[in-house]
Amino acid sequence: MIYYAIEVMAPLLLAGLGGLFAELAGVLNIALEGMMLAGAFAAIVTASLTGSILAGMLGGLLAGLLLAYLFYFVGIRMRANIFIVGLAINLLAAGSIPFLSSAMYGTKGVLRLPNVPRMPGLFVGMETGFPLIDQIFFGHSFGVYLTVPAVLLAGLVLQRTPFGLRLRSTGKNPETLRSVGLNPDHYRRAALLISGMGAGLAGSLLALRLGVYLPNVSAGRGWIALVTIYLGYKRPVGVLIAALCFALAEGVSVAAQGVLQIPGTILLSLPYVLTVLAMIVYSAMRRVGPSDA
Amino acid sequence: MLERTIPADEIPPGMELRHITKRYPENDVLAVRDVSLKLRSGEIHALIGENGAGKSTLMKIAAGLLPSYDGEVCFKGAQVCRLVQQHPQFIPQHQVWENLFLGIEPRTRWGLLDQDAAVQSFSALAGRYALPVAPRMRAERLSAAQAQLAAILGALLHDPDILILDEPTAPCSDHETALVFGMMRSLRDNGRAVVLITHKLREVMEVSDRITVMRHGRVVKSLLTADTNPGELSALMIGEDCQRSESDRRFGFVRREFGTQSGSHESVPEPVARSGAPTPPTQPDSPTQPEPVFELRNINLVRRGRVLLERLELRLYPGEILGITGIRENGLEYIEDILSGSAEPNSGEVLIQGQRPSRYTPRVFRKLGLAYIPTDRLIRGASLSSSVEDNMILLERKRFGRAGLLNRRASASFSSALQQRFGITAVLGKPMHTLSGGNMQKVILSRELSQNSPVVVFSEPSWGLDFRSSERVHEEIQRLSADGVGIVLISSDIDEILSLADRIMVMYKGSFTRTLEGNDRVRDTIGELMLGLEVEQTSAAHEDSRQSTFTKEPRQ
Amino acid sequence: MSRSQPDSSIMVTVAAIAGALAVTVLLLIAVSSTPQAAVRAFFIGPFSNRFYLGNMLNVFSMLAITGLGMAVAFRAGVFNLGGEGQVYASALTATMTGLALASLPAVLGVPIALVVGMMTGAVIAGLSGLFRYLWDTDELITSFLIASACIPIVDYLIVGPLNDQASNLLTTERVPLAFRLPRLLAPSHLNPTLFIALLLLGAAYIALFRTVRGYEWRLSGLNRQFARYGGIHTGAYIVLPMLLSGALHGLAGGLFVFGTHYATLVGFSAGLGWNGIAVALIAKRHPLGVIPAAAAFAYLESGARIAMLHTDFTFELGTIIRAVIFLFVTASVVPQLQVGGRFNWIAARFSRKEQT
Amino acid sequence: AQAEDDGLGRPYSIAVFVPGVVEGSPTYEMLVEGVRRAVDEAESATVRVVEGGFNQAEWAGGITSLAATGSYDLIVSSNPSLPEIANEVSQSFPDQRFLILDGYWEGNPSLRTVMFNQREQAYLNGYFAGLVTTGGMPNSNEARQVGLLAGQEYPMMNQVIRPAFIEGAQAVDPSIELDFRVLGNWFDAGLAADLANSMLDRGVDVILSIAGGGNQGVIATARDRNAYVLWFDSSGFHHGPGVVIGSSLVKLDQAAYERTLQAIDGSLEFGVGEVLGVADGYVTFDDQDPNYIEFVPENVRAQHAELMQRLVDEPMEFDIPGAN
Ligand SMILES: Nc1ncnc2c1ncn2[C@@H]1O[C@H](COP(=O)(O)OP(=O)(O)OP(=O)(O)O)[C@@H](O)[C@H]1O
Ligand SMILES: Nc1ncnc2c1ncn2[C@@H]1O[C@H](COP(=O)(O)OP(=O)(O)OP(=O)(O)O)[C@@H](O)[C@H]1O
Ligand SMILES: [Mg+2]
Ligand SMILES: [Mg+2]
Repeated sequence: MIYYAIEVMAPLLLAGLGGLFAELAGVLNIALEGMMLAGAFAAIVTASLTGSILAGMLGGLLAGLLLAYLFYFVGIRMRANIFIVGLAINLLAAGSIPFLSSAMYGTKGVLRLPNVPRMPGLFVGMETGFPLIDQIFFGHSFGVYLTVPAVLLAGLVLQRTPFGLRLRSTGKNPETLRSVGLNPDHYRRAALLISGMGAGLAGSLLALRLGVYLPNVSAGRGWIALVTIYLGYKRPVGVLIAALCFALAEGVSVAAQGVLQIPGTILLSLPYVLTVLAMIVYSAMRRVGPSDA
Repeated sequence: MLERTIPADEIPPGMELRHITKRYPENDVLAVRDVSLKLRSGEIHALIGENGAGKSTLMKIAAGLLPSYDGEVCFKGAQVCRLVQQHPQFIPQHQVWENLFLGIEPRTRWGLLDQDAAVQSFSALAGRYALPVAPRMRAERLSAAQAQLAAILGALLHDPDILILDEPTAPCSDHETALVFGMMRSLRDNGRAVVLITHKLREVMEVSDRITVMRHGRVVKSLLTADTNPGELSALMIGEDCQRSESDRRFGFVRREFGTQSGSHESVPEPVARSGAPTPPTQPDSPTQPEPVFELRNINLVRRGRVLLERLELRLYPGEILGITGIRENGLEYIEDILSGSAEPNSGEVLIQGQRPSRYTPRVFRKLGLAYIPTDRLIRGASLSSSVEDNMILLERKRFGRAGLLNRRASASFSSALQQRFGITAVLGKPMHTLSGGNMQKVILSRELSQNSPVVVFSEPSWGLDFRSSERVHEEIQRLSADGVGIVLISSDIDEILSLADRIMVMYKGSFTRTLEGNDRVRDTIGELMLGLEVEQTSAAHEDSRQSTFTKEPRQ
Repeated sequence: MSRSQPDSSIMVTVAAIAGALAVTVLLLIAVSSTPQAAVRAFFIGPFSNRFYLGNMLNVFSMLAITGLGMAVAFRAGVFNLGGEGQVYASALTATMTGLALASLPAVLGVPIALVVGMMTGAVIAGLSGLFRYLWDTDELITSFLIASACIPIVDYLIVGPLNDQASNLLTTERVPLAFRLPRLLAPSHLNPTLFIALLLLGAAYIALFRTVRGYEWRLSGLNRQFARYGGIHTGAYIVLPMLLSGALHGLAGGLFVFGTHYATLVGFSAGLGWNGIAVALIAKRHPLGVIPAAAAFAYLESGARIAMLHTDFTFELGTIIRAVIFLFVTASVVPQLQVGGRFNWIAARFSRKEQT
Repeated sequence: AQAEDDGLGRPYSIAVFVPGVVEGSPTYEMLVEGVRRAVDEAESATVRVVEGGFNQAEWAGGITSLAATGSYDLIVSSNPSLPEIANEVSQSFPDQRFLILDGYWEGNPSLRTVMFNQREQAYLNGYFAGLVTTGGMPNSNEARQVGLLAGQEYPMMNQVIRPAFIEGAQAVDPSIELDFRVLGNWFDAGLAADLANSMLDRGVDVILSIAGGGNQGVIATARDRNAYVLWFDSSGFHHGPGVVIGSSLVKLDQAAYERTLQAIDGSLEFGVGEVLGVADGYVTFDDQDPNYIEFVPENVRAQHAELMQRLVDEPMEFDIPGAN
C-alpha cells in the first residue's frame, strides 16, 4: 500500500508545489485541475509522436504552461476575477481537449495512441531486506523520483533566492513591491507559469502511467493538490506531507473496499473526511500550541 | 512670484518641481494646485500645512509614486529620491531586512539571497545613523516608532540624494525624535537634501533650514527658518482670513509648547480651559473619593513566552485625565490592547465602572461603557473601502435601526453633523481611503466622541493632526473631563501628556515605574523615567529580576 | 459602499459580454456545418417556445438561489466552496422528508421538507464556519472537502437503501403528487421557485444594505478587525454567513426536488454549486447583481442545450463557449481601484487573512 | 437514403437520443451505427443524432424537446432507464413513437423495447473468469478469487450482473470468491488502477471491468502485474492484447439495425418488449478475435464454447430489474 501511495502522491505533489508558488504570490490557482488535464492530453500526444517519455513529460509541461499564460493574461493583465478565470480555464481544458482529440484522432473517448512508451521504473528489483524501505524507495515509476528534487528546489527558490523573497512579498502585499519599483505582476506571472508547469507535469505522470489519455483522467486531483497547499501550511515540505497523507488516505479507502463490508461508494468519501480531520487537528494544535497561553 | 521671496543663494538645487497640479479623479479633489518648489542639496526643508493641504500628495509626486499629474519634476544633480511614507507598511510576517532589501537583495556567488551581507550592511547603516532597529525581527513585532525608524533605514539603504520624510516623528518619543534629527543633520552635512513633513512647529524650528507652507494645495510661502517664527508660520498655515481671536489662542498654545522645550526643569502650568472641571483627586485611595470608573488589578500579559506587561495597577476616576507615556516598545501598545479589550491578560482583572467584563473583547468593553481611539488607524480604526459615513456610524449603528432597518436619512444627518463639528474635509459617501491622514483621524475621533461614554481611552490622539485640529482634540478631551468622563490618554508625546494629564504614569519595560502628580509632572523626570534611568536607581534589585523575564529581542 | 455601483464598471461588463458573444458567434460559424441554424438555435432558441422559455427561467431561479447563497457568504468575507455537495445532500433529505410525510397535507409537508433541506445545507456549511471560528481552519478548504465527502455518501444512499426499486434510473422514489409544485408553463419545468428566488434576492438586498445587521455583516467582510474593534460580534459573522449560505443551497436543493424533478437523481444537481460561485462573482457579490448574472447564465445554458438538440452543436462546444464567456466577463482594461492596490477581491481576502 | 420529398410523402424521420456522448462509448457507437445503416438502406429516411449528456436528470427534458418538435416519426434510444422516461413523455405526446434498446417496457402502444439478457452476458464472463482463476491461463494463481470493478452501483449491476458473474464463476468451482469494488465514477482511471492493484494484492487474477474510462487503469495495472481483464458489451482485445483475454458482446448494432428497418417499413410492432439472449445470437462471447485465439489456451476456449452451446439450448431466466 505504501508503494501505491507514493505513486499516487507524485502527481499530487508536483501540482501542489506548483500551486504553492501561485498561492504564495497571492493568486489562488483553482485551474490546477484543467492544467493537469491538458498536461495529460499533451503528454500522450507528444509521447506518441516522439516515442519518448521525456518528450511526453515536456509536452505536458508546455500544455500547463500555455494555460497558465492564459490565466496570467486574463486574470492578472486584464484584471479579471481570478476565481472565474480559474473556472474558465478548467472549462476550457474540459471542452477543448475532446474537441482537439476528435479533430486529430476521431475520438473523444479513450485515446490509445501507438508508440507511447511505458513509464520506466527505476531501481526495480533492488532490495534492502526491509519491505517498508523497499516500498518507499525502489521500483517506482520514473516520475516519482522527480518529486524529491522538486521539493528541495521549491524550498530553495522560495526561501533562499531574491526571486523567492519577491514572490512571497507579492502575495503578502503587492504594494510594497510596487513601492520599490518592482512590478508585482512579473512575479505573479512567474508563479503562475511555475504552477502551470507543475500541474502539466503532474498530468503527464497520470497519463503516462496509464499509457492512454481518457476524459477527465485528473478526476479532481487538481483540487486535492490545492488542498495540500493549505494542509501543508504553504511550505514545500508541508505540501509533501499533505500529499502523502492524502495518498495514504486514498490507499486506506481502496484497501478497505476489499476488506470491510462497508459499501465501496461510501468509502470514497474517506479521503476527504480524513483530510478535514487532519486539518482540524493541526489547526487546533497550533491554537493550543506554544503561541499563546 | 513665490520664487522671488527666496534669496537667490548659492546652494545648488537637488530637484525642482515645476507647476505641479494633481487631481484625484476618484473624489474629484484638487490636492495640489500649480505648485513650484526647489529642494536644495545640503538643506533640511520643512513642509508644513494643515491636514489635507496636499503635502503628502506633493511629495509622492516628487518621489515618483503617483503616476498621473500635471507639471514637471526635474532632477538637478540628484539621482535618487526616496520617500518614507506617512504610514509605512511592512509585510508583517517577513523580517525587517527582508522587507527593506526587497528589490536590492544582496546575492551570493550562486545567486542566492545573502542574508548575512544584508544584515551586516543594515546593521552598519543603523550604527552609522544611530537608529536602533534589529534587522532580523519580524516586522509585525515592530512598534510604530521602530517601524518608522526601520522605514527610514530602508530609504537610506538606497543612498538617496533626496530623502523625504512624511511625518516621521509622529509615533516617536522625544528620544527617538532626537535620533531622527541627528540622522537628518548628518545627511544634510553630507550634501543631501532632506524634506521633513511635520505638524510640530517646535521640530520645524529646531531642525529645518528652510520652510515651505502649504494651504489648500498651494504653496503659501517659502522662507528661511532663521527669518521666521512659529507665530508667523501658524498664521501662514491657517491663512490671513482667520479670525484674530482664534489665532491668538493658538499662539498661546504654541508658545507654551515652546516654553516647555526650552524651560527645562520648571513644572508645567495647569492646562488651560479647565474651568468647571472637578479638581482631580489628589489622593485617589482616600475613602471619600468616588468609585473609580476604570480599574486594572495586577494585570500580566505574556505572549509566546515573552512577558509584555507585568503587574499593572491602574485606577481612573470620573473627570480625571490619566496620562500614560513611555517609549512605545516598552509596552504602550500592549496596554492599549488591555485597556480596550483587544487582548486577554494572562492574569489580573479589569473593572469598568466596577463591573468585570464577561469576556475580553472590545464588544463587551464597549457595552460596559468604554470608548476607544486606537493607534492603528488603517486597519483597526477604519474600514478603508467603506464610505466615510459607514465609518462614522459604526458605534451608533443601533441608533439608526428602526425595526432592524437602517435609517439612512438619520445616519446621514448624524454624520454630516459630526463632519461639521470636527471640521472634517471629506465627501461622506466616498470611501475612507480617499481621506488625508489627518482627516482619517478626525473621523475616528468624531465617532468615538459622539458616544458619551463614561470612559474614553485615547491612544496617540493627535498623531498626524495639524495643530489646529490637535488643539481641537485637546479641547474635546478637556471638555469631556469637565463633564466627568474618565479619560486614559496614552501618548508618547510628552508635551501632550504634560498639557493635559492630571496624573502621569510612565511605562518602562512593561511596568509602570512611577505615577507623577501635581508638581512632579516635570518634563525631564518623565524623560528619565521613560528611559528607565530613575528606575534603575531606585529599585535596582527589582529591576534585575524583571529584566530576566523581559527578554530583549530574541533573534528571529 | 452602500451606494450603487459606479456606472463605468457596468459599461465595461457590457463591453466584455459583447466581446464574448462575438467570439461565440465566430466559434459557431467556424465549427458548425449549419452555422446559421446553430446561431439561431443558440441565441433565439431559448425564447422560441414556452417549453424552452420555461426551462430557462427555471434554470435562472435555481442559479439565482445558489448564486445568492454564495454572494451572502462573500459579503461577510467567508467563502463557501461546497455548494455542490450542499445542494445535493439537502435535496436528498428534503426528498426523504417529503416521502416520510406523504400523509400530511402539502401545505405542511412541503415547507417542513424544505426546512429540513435548508437545515441539512446549513449544517454542512455551518460546520466549516464553526471550525474556522473554533480552530481557525480555512473554511474555503474545509467546505470543499466536507461537501466532497458528502457526495459519495448521497450517491450510495440513492443507489442503495433509498433507491426506487421500480425505476432503472439512479433515483429515489418520487415525492407524492400533492407535494409537487405546480408547473407554470407546462410541460416546462418552470414553477413557483422563480418567485421564491426573486423574493429572496429582494429580501437579501434589503437585509444586507438597509439593515443594521446587514451593515455589521458587510463590515465584518470588509475589515474584520475594524468590525471587532467596533464591538461587532465578528465570530458570529463567520458562522452565520456559512449557515445562511448553506441554508440557501439547501433550499435550492429542496426546491429542485419539489419543483423540478420530484426525486433526487444521482448527480442531478451537478453544476449548481460551481455555477453559483460564478454567478455571485459576476454579480460582484451584490444580491441584485445576481439577477442579470444568473439570467445571462441561464440563457447561455439553455442556448447551448437547444443548439445541441437541434443542430450539430456539440457538448464540448457549449463548454468552450462558457469558458470564453467566463474569460471575458470580469476582465477589464480599466484597473479597478481597491484597498491596498488594484488586486482583485479574492487575493485581497487572502492577504487580509494573513495580516490578522 | 433520399432525404428530399419524392412525392410519396415526407421521408421517415428518426432522432437518435444518446443518453451520454457517442464517441468513446462502444454501446452508443453501436446504436448510432445500426440506425444509420438502416437509414442508409431505406428508401426514404433521415436520421439526427442528439447527445443528451451524462446527467440523467436532463434526459427527460431532452426527450421531451425532441417529442415536442413533432417532426420525428421515431425516437430511438438505448439505456435501461429510458423506457420509463419515454413512457412518461408519451403521456404528453401520445403520437410519438419510441424504440428503446437495452431497456424493457410492456404495454405502452407507442413504445417498443429490445432488451438483452444481461444475466447470460455476465454469466458468460463469470464462467470464463472461473476458468481463468482456476488455472486456465499461464499467469493464473492458486487463489480462487475473481474481481469485478463497477463504475457505479446501479440496479442492473447489483441485481443482475454481479450475482450472475459470481454464479458463472462458481459454476466452474463453487469455492471461487468475488472481490467487488466500486470506482464511484466512470472516468477515474488512476483510482481504478489502485483499486485493481488492491484486488490483485488479495489474490485476484482476473477482473471484469465495467468502469468506462476507468477500465484503462485496470488494464495498466494488469499489464504491470501479469493479470487478466475481461471486457463487457464490446470487443476489448485491442485495448490490451494478452491482458484483455475475454469479451462478452451484445449485438446492439444488429438489433438497432433490424428494428429500425422494420420501423421504417411499418412492420415494427409497438407496445411490446422483447428479450434477446445467447440463443437468439444477440448476446455472445467474442471467440473470433485473433487475440482470443492466440492468448487463450485451446482447452479453455473449448470449455467456454461448451457453455455457450448450453446456453443456446437452455436460456437463462432473466428478471429484469424495474420492469413494469
Ligand atoms: N488616494 C487618494 N484618493 C483620493 N483623494 C486623496 C487621496 N489621497 C489624498 N487625497 C485627498 O487629497 C487632499 C490632500 O491630501 P494629502 O494626503 O496630500 O494631505 P496632507 O497635506 O498630507 O494631509 P495630512 O497632514 O492630513 O497628512 C485631501 O483632501 C485628501 O482627501
Ligand atoms: N461575547 C459573546 N460571545 C458569544 N456570544 C455572544 C457574545 N455576545 C453576544 N453574544 C450572543 O450574540 C447574540 C447577539 O447578541 P446581542 O443581542 O447581545 O447583540 P446586540 O448588542 O443586540 O447586537 P449586536 O450583536 O449587533 O451587537 C446573542 O445571542 C448573544 O447571546
Ligand atoms: Mg499627509
Ligand atoms: Mg486464481
